[in-house]
Amino acid sequence: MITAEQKPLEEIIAYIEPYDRIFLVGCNECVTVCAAGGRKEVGLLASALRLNSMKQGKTIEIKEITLERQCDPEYVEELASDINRTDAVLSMACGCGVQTLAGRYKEMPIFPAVNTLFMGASESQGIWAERCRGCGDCLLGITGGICPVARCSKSLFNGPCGGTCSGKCEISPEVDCAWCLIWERLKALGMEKRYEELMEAKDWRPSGGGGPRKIVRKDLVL
Amino acid sequence: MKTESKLERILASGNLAVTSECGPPRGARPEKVREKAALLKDHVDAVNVTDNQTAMVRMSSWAAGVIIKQMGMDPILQMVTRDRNRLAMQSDIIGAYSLGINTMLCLSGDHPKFGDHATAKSVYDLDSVQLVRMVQKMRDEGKFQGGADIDCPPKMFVGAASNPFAEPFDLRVSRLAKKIKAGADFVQTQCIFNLDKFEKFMEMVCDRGLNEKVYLLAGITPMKSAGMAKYMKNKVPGMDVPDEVIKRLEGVSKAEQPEEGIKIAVESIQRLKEVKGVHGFHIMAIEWEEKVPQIVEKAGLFPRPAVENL
Amino acid sequence: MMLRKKLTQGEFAVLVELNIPKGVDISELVTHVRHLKSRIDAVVIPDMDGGVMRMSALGGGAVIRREGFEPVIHIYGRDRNRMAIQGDVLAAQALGIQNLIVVQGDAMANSDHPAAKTVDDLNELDLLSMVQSLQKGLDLAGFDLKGKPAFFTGCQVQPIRDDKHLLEEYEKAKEKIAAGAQFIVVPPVFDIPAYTQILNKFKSLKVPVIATVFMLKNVGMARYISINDPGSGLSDELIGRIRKAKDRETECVHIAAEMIRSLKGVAQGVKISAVGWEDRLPAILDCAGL
Amino acid sequence: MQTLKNIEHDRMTGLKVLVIGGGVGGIRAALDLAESRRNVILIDTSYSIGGLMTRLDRTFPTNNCDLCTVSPHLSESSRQVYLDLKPMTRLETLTGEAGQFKATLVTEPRYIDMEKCTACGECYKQFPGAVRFTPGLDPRAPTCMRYPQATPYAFSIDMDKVTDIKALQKVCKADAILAQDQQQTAVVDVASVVLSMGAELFAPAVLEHFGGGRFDNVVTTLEYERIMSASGPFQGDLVRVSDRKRPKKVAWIQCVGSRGINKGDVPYCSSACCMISLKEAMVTKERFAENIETTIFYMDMRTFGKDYELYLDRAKNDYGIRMIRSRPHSIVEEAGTKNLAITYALEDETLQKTEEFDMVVLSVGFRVPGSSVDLARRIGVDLNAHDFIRADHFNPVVTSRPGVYVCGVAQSPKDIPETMVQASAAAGMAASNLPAAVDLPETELDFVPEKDVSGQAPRIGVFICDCGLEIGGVVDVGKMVEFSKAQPQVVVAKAVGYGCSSESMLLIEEAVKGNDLNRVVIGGCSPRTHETKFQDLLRRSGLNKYLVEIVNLRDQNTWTHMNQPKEALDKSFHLLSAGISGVAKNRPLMDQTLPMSRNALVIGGGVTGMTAALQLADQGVKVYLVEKNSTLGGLAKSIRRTIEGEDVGLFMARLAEQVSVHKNIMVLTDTIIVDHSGVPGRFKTGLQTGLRMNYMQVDHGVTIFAVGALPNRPDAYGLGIHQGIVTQLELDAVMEDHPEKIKAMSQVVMIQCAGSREPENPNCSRVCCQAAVKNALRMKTLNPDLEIFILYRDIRTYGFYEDYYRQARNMGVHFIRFSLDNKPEVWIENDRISVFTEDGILGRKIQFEPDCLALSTGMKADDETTEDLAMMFHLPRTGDHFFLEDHVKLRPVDMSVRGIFIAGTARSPKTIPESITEAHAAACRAQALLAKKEINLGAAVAKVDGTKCAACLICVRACPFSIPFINEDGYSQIDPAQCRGCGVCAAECPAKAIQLLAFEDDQIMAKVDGLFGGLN
Amino acid sequence: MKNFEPEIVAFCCHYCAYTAADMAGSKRLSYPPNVKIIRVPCTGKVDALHMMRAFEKGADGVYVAGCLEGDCHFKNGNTRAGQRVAYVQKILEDLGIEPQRLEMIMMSAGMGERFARTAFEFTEKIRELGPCPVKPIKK
Repeated sequence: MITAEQKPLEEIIAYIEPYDRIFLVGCNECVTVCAAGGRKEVGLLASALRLNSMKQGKTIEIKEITLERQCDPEYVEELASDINRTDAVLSMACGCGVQTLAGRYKEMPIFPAVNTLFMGASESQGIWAERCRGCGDCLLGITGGICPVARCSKSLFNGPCGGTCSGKCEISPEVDCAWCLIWERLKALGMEKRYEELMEAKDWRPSGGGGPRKIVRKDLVL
Repeated sequence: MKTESKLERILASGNLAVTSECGPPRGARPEKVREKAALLKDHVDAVNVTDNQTAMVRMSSWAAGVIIKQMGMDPILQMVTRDRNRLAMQSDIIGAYSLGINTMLCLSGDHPKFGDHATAKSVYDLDSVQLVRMVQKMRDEGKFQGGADIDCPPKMFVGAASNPFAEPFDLRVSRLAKKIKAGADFVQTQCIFNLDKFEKFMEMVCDRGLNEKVYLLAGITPMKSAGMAKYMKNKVPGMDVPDEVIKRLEGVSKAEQPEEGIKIAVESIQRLKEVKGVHGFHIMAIEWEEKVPQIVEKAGLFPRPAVENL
Repeated sequence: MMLRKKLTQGEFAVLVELNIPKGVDISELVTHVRHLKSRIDAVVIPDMDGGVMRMSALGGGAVIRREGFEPVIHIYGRDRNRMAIQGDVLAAQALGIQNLIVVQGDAMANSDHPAAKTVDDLNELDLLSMVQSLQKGLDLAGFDLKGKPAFFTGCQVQPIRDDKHLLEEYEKAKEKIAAGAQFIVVPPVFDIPAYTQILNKFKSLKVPVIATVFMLKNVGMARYISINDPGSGLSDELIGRIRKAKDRETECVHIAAEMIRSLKGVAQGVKISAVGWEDRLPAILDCAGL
Repeated sequence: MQTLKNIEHDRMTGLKVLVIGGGVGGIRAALDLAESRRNVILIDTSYSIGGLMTRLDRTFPTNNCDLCTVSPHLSESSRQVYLDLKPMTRLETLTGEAGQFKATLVTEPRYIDMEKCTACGECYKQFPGAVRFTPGLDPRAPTCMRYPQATPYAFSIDMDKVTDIKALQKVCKADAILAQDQQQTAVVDVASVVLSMGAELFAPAVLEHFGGGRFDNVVTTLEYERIMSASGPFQGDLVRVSDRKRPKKVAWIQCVGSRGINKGDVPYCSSACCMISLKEAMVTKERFAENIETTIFYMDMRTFGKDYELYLDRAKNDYGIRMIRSRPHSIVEEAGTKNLAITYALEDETLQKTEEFDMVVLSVGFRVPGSSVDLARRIGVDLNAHDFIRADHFNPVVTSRPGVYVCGVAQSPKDIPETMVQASAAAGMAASNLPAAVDLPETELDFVPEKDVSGQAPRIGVFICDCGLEIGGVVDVGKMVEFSKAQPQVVVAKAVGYGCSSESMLLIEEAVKGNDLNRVVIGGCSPRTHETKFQDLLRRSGLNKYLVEIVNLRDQNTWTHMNQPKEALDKSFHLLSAGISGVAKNRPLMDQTLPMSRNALVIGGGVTGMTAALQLADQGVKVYLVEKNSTLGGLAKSIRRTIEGEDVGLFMARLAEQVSVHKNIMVLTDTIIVDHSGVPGRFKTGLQTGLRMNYMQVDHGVTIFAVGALPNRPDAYGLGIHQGIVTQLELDAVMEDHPEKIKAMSQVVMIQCAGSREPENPNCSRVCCQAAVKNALRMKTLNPDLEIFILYRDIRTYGFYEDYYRQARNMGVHFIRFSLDNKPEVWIENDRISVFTEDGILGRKIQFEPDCLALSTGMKADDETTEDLAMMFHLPRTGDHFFLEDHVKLRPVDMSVRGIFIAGTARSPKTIPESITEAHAAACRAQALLAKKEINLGAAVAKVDGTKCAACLICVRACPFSIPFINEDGYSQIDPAQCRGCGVCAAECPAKAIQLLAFEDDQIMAKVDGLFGGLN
Repeated sequence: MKNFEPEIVAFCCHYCAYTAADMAGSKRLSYPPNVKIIRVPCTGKVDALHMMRAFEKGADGVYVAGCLEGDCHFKNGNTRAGQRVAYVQKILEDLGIEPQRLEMIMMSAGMGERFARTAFEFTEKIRELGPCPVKPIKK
């Protein structure tokens, strides 16, 4: 899932400062699940923005709407009927959503209200951790299901660096050393030998090294 | 002989090699390099020139290496994969070689978080093992990483680092084996304070016959004080400083502690000389280069053999 | 792989004991068993153990079979006479059940039908011989059967009280094997070294020996076993471990998993008895690395 | 009260239970019976019910306001369909036998039609002499009733004092005064009778040495309560009667009139007085001034109840209440100051001391009133030596006449929790003379079918109650009505006088129907007490009961802001506005119900568990009785005789036999509880049985915890080292099995509080004092020459046990006191036991060389078992590992989770008869719940809008009860039957896909908006 | 600001604080009339949105009053509420509104005195702070 968190209020306020009528658009997908931009967060942010404008002695009109998915043109179309009654759009979706809106409503200033962070998994309620960097060439099959690209601070492919301490990464005792995890996992699977296989230099093209990526499924294209 | 490296020749001759290191200055004064290197002259076989050590910007390691080379000494070019991608690294390698540098050490490098450019994007196009592999391929197959032929391949004597103390311990030998498999000719270890553990490590290394495949230089660091020992124990990741060492340093007055530290270093060398698979020493006297000659002498490693005589 | 094959070829087998509902709602049973898909080798189904009336093991076995698992059903002499038992065993085979364990029926002291009449027409050895006979194509009266069943039949050992008792049970097991038992299920002991000794004793009988891992669920239960079954080897330390744990249920899962792991090299298989905690079986298997 | 007459009519058929006495005990018994669908007649000679408790300011040990704790019970009593309340009524004769008594009831004229009386207070204002109100110290008439929520909600007239009946009738606007009212006699069929007449408090006026009632500043504990009470003579201000000044030094004198020494005294202990005085002293410090010096003169501090010892410690250590062990022999009043001089002697000093106090409170005990003695004689139940109802030695709620039961202080002096326990127990016993609860027909109130209001625009009616002067006396009801009228969507707004009077209720009902209203706002008192009442009103009017909103104008406005009428009015506008805008968003809702499982699970097969199981099984309930040992019997099995000399072994054997053969009881010995789930009424518990640990799951509607306690065996005074050092329990067995050993002894020493009332086990074990006295008496009988010394800290032979204590002293048993910081020492030399103790009176150490040292070790909680169960069932425990009941005062056998009850020593240490009583009480409470066909879960459940749900799992993780799950359609689903209605999921749902019905976001937002909108 | 009368909203749990408020009433304990109560089944039901709404509508102070720690009828609704209050306090702070205007308070049903004292103290605190800087613009 894509994870995101709300931008500092100050930054959001600065974006919309010149406008009186704002469309606050949430998304019912990933950002809802990571509690950054679903219906509830939309409501909270709207409330906060209204409070702020009252504090400035200003009246601001905020229309709240949460789309099923902001990265699909059909859902984004829902805004079309009302978009003329607004001065700016504040999107609480991930970067994909913001860009889909910007692509569709070209005349309209569109601002992001969240910072899109990473593809992560929920560790437990309220905690999300990065798990995938979309490198386009998945090697989880040989690293025991733990990704060294996303989870090793140095994206090392051949083992831990010398900074590992008690299974934790040198950058912080909060961060697990991915290679320690991989090693433990390989041992548990009886696949220790795998470790000594050299992993050759990675082809970074599928991860964006070859420019913006795109998937075309010819069979599905209409 | 794979290369013209002085270090290779000494090691191949069966002598115990001695290396030390020299961190380039944070500025453009070549004399700084010379001053530091001069302290080591005659007492070591080669000098490691660090590459943006602790993720702080310094004079590039190949440039400093060239200055040292000009002094008639033998630099070991350190290269970390943090700051350059495979193109930049290869161009630096052939550049350095063209200026007479023939020995290098491949590392991944400290994370930028620890340095003075914490906001920098770290590159990590390759990791240290892949770098070793790349250099070896450049030398032995005469090919760039991308597959193209090299006109006059760099004949680098390739080194890698090994930390016998980092966790998980049961992975350390495998990791060394992997580096050897990738093409490492020699290995320099992390500073050794826990000699017992190191000996155990070496036993495992020998059990796998790795001592036959690589030259291993044991890392030695003299402690300036008990405070430094404690700091290394608690703050430096991957460092194993036994309490006895700290206690021993604390057992003498503050003024005597540096002397005691040197004593410990010398004793360590004496003991490790006997360990199977140890082919030399890498003395890392952090900001204390002036003491290196003394250690080398006291440890009975002086004078250094002259290469011409081999 | 079939249980028989696995056990006889010396591979480690994982059996799980599941309770059959008192009633006809099998949804929970089916849900639980589905979570174990491809993780276990067989499902052991006791028959009205403790004297509590519920769906018969035969019926339960058929349900389990339908779900694609290999059932192992208990047969015993307390509630049925030789007519009923032979009939059921034949029916079992027809329904795809190929494994039996001959057990002693539990006492009726805590039964929900304490007034029921017990039958005890056949004892354990009789039952084993009966199976042998049926397999030869003859019923107990000597009449021919139309088609011979083929079973993989095990027997059960009583909880071991002490060394003397161990010898007695060993001798009995010997007889049971002579009467046709092809594997032995040994009741749980929580002290692994002691259990290893017991298991080794039975291993000398040269048939596969299956150890039982019994799920402790709380302090009260552990305390009860430690007081009332001195042979169980359930120590105060183990009780203390549960008591001190932050999450006691998880700790209990860990304990069971640890036992499974330590029995892996010792016994030919384990029977996990998690009755009531079926929903935690996947966690136990995960934790045991199975 | 709406249909007293109709109820009378309906109730003429079917058997009933007659409960005599409307104190807390009687109310509890009546409510328990009514809840379990038994018809009850509750009679009281007074004109309103409530008894002594309603006159107390606060109750120990929670120091809660009494009114607040008792009032829900009172209002509940008027709601119960099965309950027929007859004030001013007495039982004249009782003929026939259990199951078919004929009771003759005589009702005195009230001269007021309760149907019409609104309790406006006008009659009292005009004719204070003739209209009855609170007796005693109260010089003012707060609302002309004994307490604000009097039941029935009406006055009564003392016709003897009426001079001009016409004039009186004239002041009554409700035309409620009946000049011709007459005494009425009725004969009713009753199956059983519960006596709960309570007792009076001793009037110390006879005690010359304490002033004989002449000194202004000498009051009784009850009078002191009234002085401190908000509804008392000084509006809750603590002042002296003589000069209305705040006292600086107050003394309490214990045992005034009890534990007989003086003229007019009784010999027994009144049990509750020590705690009452401690409470009063603490409240004095807490509420009035830290620096008021409080002193208690006492003989033995008898804080033997659950956690009462901790209360005593708090009084001494945290509040600095001075405790003097002495019995003062006189009080002298100083002429000018009206201060009081108390003369007393300390036990270790020969000199007398005199000290001056501003106020003296006499701690008076209970007395049986003549009327109770008469009643007992009339109906033929035996009395004991002290004129209390004589009770069975094993089952203290059973009287000498079959079918007649007793509870509360009528049986023996006791405090409120014990009264509540006995009341429930008596109710349970009384019910057993009626058909089994499971066979009874369900009675449902008939309501008209609900109108469909969906899609209609809100038509709101606002009805504002003045609650006498409680609301109307502070704010102008008219202005509130005007304000409400001006609010959007409000169709009708009216003032309705006492909104909860039957007359007003009718008026509202008519207004709802007449104006086609679809939403109602009631401005009145707290919805906590009155919401159900108005919900019923809506149902009668054909509206869904969730379309009403109660605005709390009284408890949270006029009561608290009575001195700021202007602000209070402004606030009432805000509150009404919030209520009105909120109610507009209310939606009709259905209560969630589940069918009730009629089985019971009883955990623990000791005397308590067996008694409870038997009681329930006799009522047709299927009981699973679970015992972890291999035989039934528990701790009581090891006790041989009670203090009264009854054979416990025989009793236990009979009980076990009855239980074992009962067709409704399934006894599961060797059985452990291993898991638990479900909701009250539909629990599911996993059991494992026998060494094979066979698993089974049982469904049950209720659970009774009777897991008992463990005999304490502290590592103290050489216990376990020498065979001559034994516990009282072991001594009990020696006397029974080897009397010759006792005969061979010449000296025995007993040490009390061994392992109790000490830091590691701070509470009193309650049973040990009577056990020591019991054993001492029995040994003296076996061997009259035996010298017995009992070393004690306080002798706590409460109630009638005091008789045995006195008897022991008379027989020459020596009692020597020691203190916690100077405990006796035990030495063993050459196999001889030596006991050393400091004798306070002699002032030196004395030494004994007894043949036997008996330690009173008491009991301690079974920590391991209670901990296990508490975790599985989510129940709280006390600091010393006993289970903690839901309300220490009023719900002593209920646990915080509905449907789970607690009895016996698992709650706190107690004797066998006390455990039996609790077992009956728990069974009775359980039965009340089981009598319902369905479990009503209310309407406040979470509901998921699947189209909005993002299946994020937040609700699944956040729910404290793990109810939500993601269903096959991929969205969260919440089973309304399992949802507890906290709303955590709704508040955390990031997609706002969950709403908590009855508290939906738009409703809460509308209330917030209402608080700020619609004004000016 | 002497004459400033703050508007205060208290979200009270039915099982504890609301009962305590009733008890304060039955004891006739006086507290400032500025405090107005909205009843909720559990403070765990009080959404951040509700707290914000109160400020938007013109509250000068808001508090959420739930059961004592460990006493929640629903296990942990009160602690969840406490966490939410802290979250909203942070939003207020970011908006330049004193976070002290919002508070989580815990009490039991028996604490009538505590209810009154809390109401008094909270009102005084808000009085000190003065009117909320976001008073809605009166139309």
